[in-house]
Amino acid sequence: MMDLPFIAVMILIMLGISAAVLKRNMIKIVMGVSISASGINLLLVALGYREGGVAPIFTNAPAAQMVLPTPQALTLTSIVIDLAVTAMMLSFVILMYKHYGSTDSRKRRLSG
Amino acid sequence: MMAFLLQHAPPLVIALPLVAAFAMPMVSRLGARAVKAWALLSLLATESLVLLLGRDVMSGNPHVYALGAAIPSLTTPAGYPIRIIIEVDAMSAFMAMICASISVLVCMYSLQYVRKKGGQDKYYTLLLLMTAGMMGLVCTGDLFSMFVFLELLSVSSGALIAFYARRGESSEAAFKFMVVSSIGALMVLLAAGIFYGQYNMLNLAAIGGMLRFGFLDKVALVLLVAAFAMKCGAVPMHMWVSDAYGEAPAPVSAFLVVASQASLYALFRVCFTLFGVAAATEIMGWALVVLGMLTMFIGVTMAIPQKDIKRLMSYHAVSQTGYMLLGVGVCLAVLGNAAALGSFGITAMQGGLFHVVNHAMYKGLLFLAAGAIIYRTGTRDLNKLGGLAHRMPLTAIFFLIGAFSISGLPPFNGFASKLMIYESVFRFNPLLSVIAMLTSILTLASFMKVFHSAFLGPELPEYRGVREMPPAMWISMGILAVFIMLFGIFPDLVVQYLVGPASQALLDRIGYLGGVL
Amino acid sequence: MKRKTDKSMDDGMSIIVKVAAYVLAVPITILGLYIILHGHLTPGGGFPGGAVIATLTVLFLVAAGKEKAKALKRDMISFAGGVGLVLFAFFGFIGTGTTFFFNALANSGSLFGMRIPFGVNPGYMWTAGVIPPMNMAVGLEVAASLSVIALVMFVYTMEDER
Amino acid sequence: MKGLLIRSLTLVLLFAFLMAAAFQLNPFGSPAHTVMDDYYIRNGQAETASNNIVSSVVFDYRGMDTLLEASVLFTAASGVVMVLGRRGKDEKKD
Repeated sequence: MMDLPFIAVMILIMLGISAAVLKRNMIKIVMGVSISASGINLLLVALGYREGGVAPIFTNAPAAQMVLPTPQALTLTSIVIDLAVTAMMLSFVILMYKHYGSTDSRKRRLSG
Repeated sequence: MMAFLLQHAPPLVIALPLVAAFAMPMVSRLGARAVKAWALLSLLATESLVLLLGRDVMSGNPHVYALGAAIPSLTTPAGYPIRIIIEVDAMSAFMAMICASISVLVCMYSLQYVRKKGGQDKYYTLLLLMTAGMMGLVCTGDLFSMFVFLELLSVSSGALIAFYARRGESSEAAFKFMVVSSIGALMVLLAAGIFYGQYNMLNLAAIGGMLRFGFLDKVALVLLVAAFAMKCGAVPMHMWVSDAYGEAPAPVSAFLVVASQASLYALFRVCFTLFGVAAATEIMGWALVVLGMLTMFIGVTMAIPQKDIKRLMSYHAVSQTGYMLLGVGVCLAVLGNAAALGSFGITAMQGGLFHVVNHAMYKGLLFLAAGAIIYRTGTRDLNKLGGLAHRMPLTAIFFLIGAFSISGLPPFNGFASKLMIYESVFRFNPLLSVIAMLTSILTLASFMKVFHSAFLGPELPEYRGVREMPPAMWISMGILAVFIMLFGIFPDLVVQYLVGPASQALLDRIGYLGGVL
Repeated sequence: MKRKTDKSMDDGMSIIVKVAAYVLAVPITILGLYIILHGHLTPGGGFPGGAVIATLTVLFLVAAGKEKAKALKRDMISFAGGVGLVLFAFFGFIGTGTTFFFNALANSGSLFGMRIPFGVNPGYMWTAGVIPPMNMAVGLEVAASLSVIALVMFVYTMEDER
Repeated sequence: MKGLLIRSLTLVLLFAFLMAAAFQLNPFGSPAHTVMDDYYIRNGQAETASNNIVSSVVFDYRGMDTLLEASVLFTAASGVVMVLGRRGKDEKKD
């Protein structure tokens, strides 16, 4: 039962990747990538948790041990990167929608 | 001053193009000329800094730089690395030199190639950011930084692929590229997370030093290898390459080749430095060899029937990546076997790495030549082209140099590196060598077809008004062509001064770890 | 293709939404600035704060509609983003005397260089060296970048010419 | 259909792999090694004078990452403006 967060996180990652690989709607592909990115962020935060720990901030901190700060910093970085990637991908989807009139990835010209 | 620059060169080669890109919104207010001059100047500055750094590193003096520490060499204040550490050994310097040189040439070529009104400043911003991403990817010694640089590289290349956004195909190619590369980058992040959970470290050298090679490490290894193989366009995931290279503007395609090679570098770094002999190198090496063979063969067979000149070249780029994987994979497979390593393993790796620099040059030249054709004729359909040699003799010559080089004909550089690969791979497994040679012949056939249909034959009436390309374009192509010839005529010198130290550095796992710990 | 919503969105939403948006603008700005400026003392920092400020742009776009949105100067916002990043890199370069990204201002006694009592303390504003200026620079950059992204996407999707 | 089968098989394989990894990770709530993070918590205040250790990791110990992350956002903004910006109405075809 102790590993429940890790299992949940792995399920989330797999859900995201499955959506990205199997879905036809391009918006759903973007959502899939975003979901798996969130899953990995959650994994990082879960790795840094210490039983009963408090946030690693000394301002008026209660006397308890602190959780690990690095995963939180990494998560902050990775969230912003994920945001940028999502914005970029969505703009491509917008362009393709304007061009082909559909978000279905089967209606495309390139065959590669 | 010089010593100061040299000391701080490792972060500066990353920060210089980055800051130049940040300043671009300000520079763009001064007009289009200022944008171009600024981009070219900052890339030239980066290039000279990289050459300065590279000369020092190649003479056996790897640079380790702890960002933000009290002194640059203070990597482990408490016995373990706590800050981001940039580690430039000969292999990193080798890759950095390739990236910086090609970036300058690509920028020079773009000065006249990119004519789109508006968006020019963004184009150069993204070019600078892409350079920074590559520099960082090849120089950093930190797994999480690697992820960040990879994302910087993929976001900027994705945007550049969609430069001609009004055509739906280019945004489609960019979308495909972004999906593949962001999934790849997420796999790298997952691997970094797994390592972090186990060892509480993110530094490559520190992880390498603590590696126990348990189950989780194997998971991380598979994730990293899959991610970087995906990003460098090895076969099961090669479908994005043809679209992306084919739809991007020609200079960006030439630059994307280098971007894939930066991923290839990361793959080699993970296999050799992070895991090294501890990993089941024989299996890993064979995996790379099989991947390389498949990439090589499938790439070339898919290239032959193509009608679009740039898509054809993209499939050849896939195919050539196979040679590098083959050469380095053979070395990885015999890493645990000192006798075999000494007799042909090192040569195989040197061949693979030599092929990296050669590929960057001749593929760049070919893409730029294709760009020149598109620039003047406006079409990329091989069936419509013909007789261009009458009107564009210089382009024809450059194209021919690139074509001979990619098919491994002497005295061009492709021959030198392919010969090293054939020789050493033959002693590893003769069959592989034969397949590699066969691929080379198919490449030659394919390029002769292209040359014939685009340049030879009677002059077509619709291309009567076509002129030779403008100076900035042929100067940059000329520089590449000259270097291709030089590398082909003096391969020994290149191997001795560039490739040799790089391959030694890649093999010297202890040295890399010792640089930090 | 022509969509029905396009015309109705030209002038934005109803007056109620507009007024509510303008009223909300003040607390949103204050919250964003608070998060940015207290990044070294409390949870937050440049990224969340910048994102909060960028919601202002989104609110404005939704409330005021396409015509007003087009009047916003996209180049100026990108310019601000560039300034933010150049400042950030500059604060990194300050430390180049020792190393790149060295926190040269911390514990120096100058601006933001106040020494802090170690351990749990109530939090002092003028501490943490280059971290608060970096937070501000990043906040500027993030707010500008997100605003540009939202603005460009909004204007593009609202256009119905093509 | 064949492509779908291959993709599904790959996904199932990956899923099994990741699940096995999830069971091998440290028990939740008690990380095995914490040397680097303990260093940050112990010395963060002294070295960076910041109360917020996350901030000091983000901006000081891993400052380069943050610069890069901000530049990724800048890149995305530039890229979105480049592909969606309505400036180049008179552009030529490639």
